[in-house]
Amino acid sequence: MSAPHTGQFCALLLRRQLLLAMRRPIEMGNPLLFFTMVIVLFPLGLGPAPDKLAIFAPGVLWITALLSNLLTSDAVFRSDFDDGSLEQLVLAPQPLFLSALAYILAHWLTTGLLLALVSPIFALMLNLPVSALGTLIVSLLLGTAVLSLLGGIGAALTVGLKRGGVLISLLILPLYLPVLIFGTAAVQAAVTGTPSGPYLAILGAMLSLAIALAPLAIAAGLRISIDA
Amino acid sequence: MWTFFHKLGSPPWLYAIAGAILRWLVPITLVALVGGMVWGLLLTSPDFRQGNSYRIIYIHVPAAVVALAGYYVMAIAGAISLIWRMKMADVVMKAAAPVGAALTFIALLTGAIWGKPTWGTWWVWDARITSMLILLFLYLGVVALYEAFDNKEAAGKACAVLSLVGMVNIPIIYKSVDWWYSLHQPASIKFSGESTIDPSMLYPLLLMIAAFYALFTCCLLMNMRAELLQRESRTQWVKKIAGKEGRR
Amino acid sequence: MSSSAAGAPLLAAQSLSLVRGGRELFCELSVEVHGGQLWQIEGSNGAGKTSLMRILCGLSRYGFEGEVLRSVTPLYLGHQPAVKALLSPRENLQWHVSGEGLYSNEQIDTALARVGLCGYEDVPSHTLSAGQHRRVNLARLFLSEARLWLLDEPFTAIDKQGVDETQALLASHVDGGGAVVMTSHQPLQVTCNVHTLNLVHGVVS
Amino acid sequence: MYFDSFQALLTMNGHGIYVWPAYLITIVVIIAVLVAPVRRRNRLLEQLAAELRRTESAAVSGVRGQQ
Repeated sequence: MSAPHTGQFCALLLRRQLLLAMRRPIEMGNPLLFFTMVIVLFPLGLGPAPDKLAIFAPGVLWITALLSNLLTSDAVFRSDFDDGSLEQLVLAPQPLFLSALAYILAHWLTTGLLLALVSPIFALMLNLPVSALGTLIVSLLLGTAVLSLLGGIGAALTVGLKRGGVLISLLILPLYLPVLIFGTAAVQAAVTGTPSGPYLAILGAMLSLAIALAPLAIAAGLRISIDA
Repeated sequence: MWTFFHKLGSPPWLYAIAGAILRWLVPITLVALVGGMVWGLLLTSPDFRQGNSYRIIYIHVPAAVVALAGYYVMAIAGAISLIWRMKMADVVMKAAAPVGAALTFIALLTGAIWGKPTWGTWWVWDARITSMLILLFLYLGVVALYEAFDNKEAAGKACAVLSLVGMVNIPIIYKSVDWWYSLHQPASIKFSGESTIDPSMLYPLLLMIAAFYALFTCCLLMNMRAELLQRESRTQWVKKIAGKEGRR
Repeated sequence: MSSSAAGAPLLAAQSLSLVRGGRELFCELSVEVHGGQLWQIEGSNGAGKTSLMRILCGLSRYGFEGEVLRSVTPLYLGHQPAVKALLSPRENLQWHVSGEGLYSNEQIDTALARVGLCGYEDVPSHTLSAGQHRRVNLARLFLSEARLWLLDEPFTAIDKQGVDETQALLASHVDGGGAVVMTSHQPLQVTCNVHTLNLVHGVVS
Repeated sequence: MYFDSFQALLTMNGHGIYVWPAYLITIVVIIAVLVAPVRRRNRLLEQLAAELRRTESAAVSGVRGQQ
């Protein structure tokens, strides 16, 4: 009956968020569907020539992953804000930045992880060489985690606003750029056969920095949004 | 020292001291700007490679330098507002954003115009120009976020968080874009290094950089005065000023 | 058993002032809440009751003058029931985002039975009515060990019987040494002494 | 002065069409950022002064009404 300590509470929150996502499987599928549709748009726009598609494939895959992540990040705290759960979370005795980290982890598990796992199918459709698939998955795993963390900052700052949907893209897209650059570079390196390890290492470094700093910004943003 | 700090937190004092500074800073700024422009446009000899088009450097570089510095001014004000809960820091931040955005816009536009005679194209995805574009987005994000909140106090805090996040990211963005550009850089485009600049060209440039810093300060103080009046519009000291200056 | 409560106050507000949209909602409001006290905040609609509650519980951290000291972690019930429609009442209470406690199934069953939701423990909450959502929220009071309760309009959308039971609960909480600060438009019918805090006149004795 | 004639200053060996618009736009933007706060401040002060006059006249007429 005693209050759960911090680790326990984070695990509880994580389980709660995952269960909520599982009970709405359609919403979990939406970003994947969006990812698929945008991928289909590119051959239609660029022409179906396989060699041409292969050149653009790393960029296309990464931009699409970035957009579908952006699409979902607005919803991370939205429903909790609407039904008052967020107020209770902010008042909880456990540190808010760790709770926020649990939310972001749940978000990443239901978007970024799934996206990374299904990406090989679309990579093959875009004629990406099989040898680059491993790098693609790893880069997406690392990169989408950074995107989720950064998206959480935008979501926390705009959750109190009625028209936050467009604003959030303006706020966080500039912050997404480094991830896009190194994510694409890693896949491109794998395509050309040069080592992609350094780029993945940089993505990992970005992830470490984001894990350390983003939760603080998210917690601050949530407190401000609750107050407004 | 502490009394000074306390006075900084007092709106009427800040309003008055900003007015006193502006009284001599505005003329100095205008003279420096006009002087620097005349010096750069008329008195220096053209660059041996780029010809006369290099004269754009006298507005492009100062605008870019001050725009970047302006973001740091904004972010540091944001940090002060978050840590010490100083309301005047919010005012500084709110005042800095539009000026910084305008300077970034100048830097981008003059960069594009400069690109045409130098590289033969209006826009090059050069590392520095791309970074400036991102900086513009960051500024616009702060302005848009501020406007989106109805509660201006919360708006100030939210913008403070956003500008701090931006400040951490600026070096990362700049380094990534720089690296990305070196990866993709076409061999036909080369830069003349700024380190080889001739003193006769350097002095007007330094004057212009100083002038742009002064310009930024002027705009910052003027915006702050307007913002202070709006925030404090219910107080007696503002009513007194309105009674004196408002009737015309 | 009113002001004789000894020791440090659970909640102390010192000269709170709030201005919203150029209008002064309250000014220099001070109050000390000790264990064994029930406070009702009075004021008409738009007088700033909810704003005051949010300041007292710590959700509002700036935009007002004055200071609030809390010596215990309060339990705060706001306007929104904080009930997730996709979770059952049991899951809602078990994993509550307020991080209050880990409750056993029996405890939750008892609490839900007390608020008249016996048999609804494991149905999805979206099948429940708005009033039942509020009852799930009220069940937190039966589970909570917090000494200080801050309740913002706890009786909204609750039927007569539920109101009576909740009032009895408030009285027993206060008798057990706890404290309650609440807003309500209805006059309270409780066995214990009710202290009144008026937003315009301050503490009414 | 580097240029021999006004004509040379204007054309700048063909670069004038780039240099002059760049400077012109810059000057326009600078004037805009300098004027905007001044206008905002004046507008605010006028509004406040008008408000003051309104409340003053209301107070005066209120006093008359009481008499």
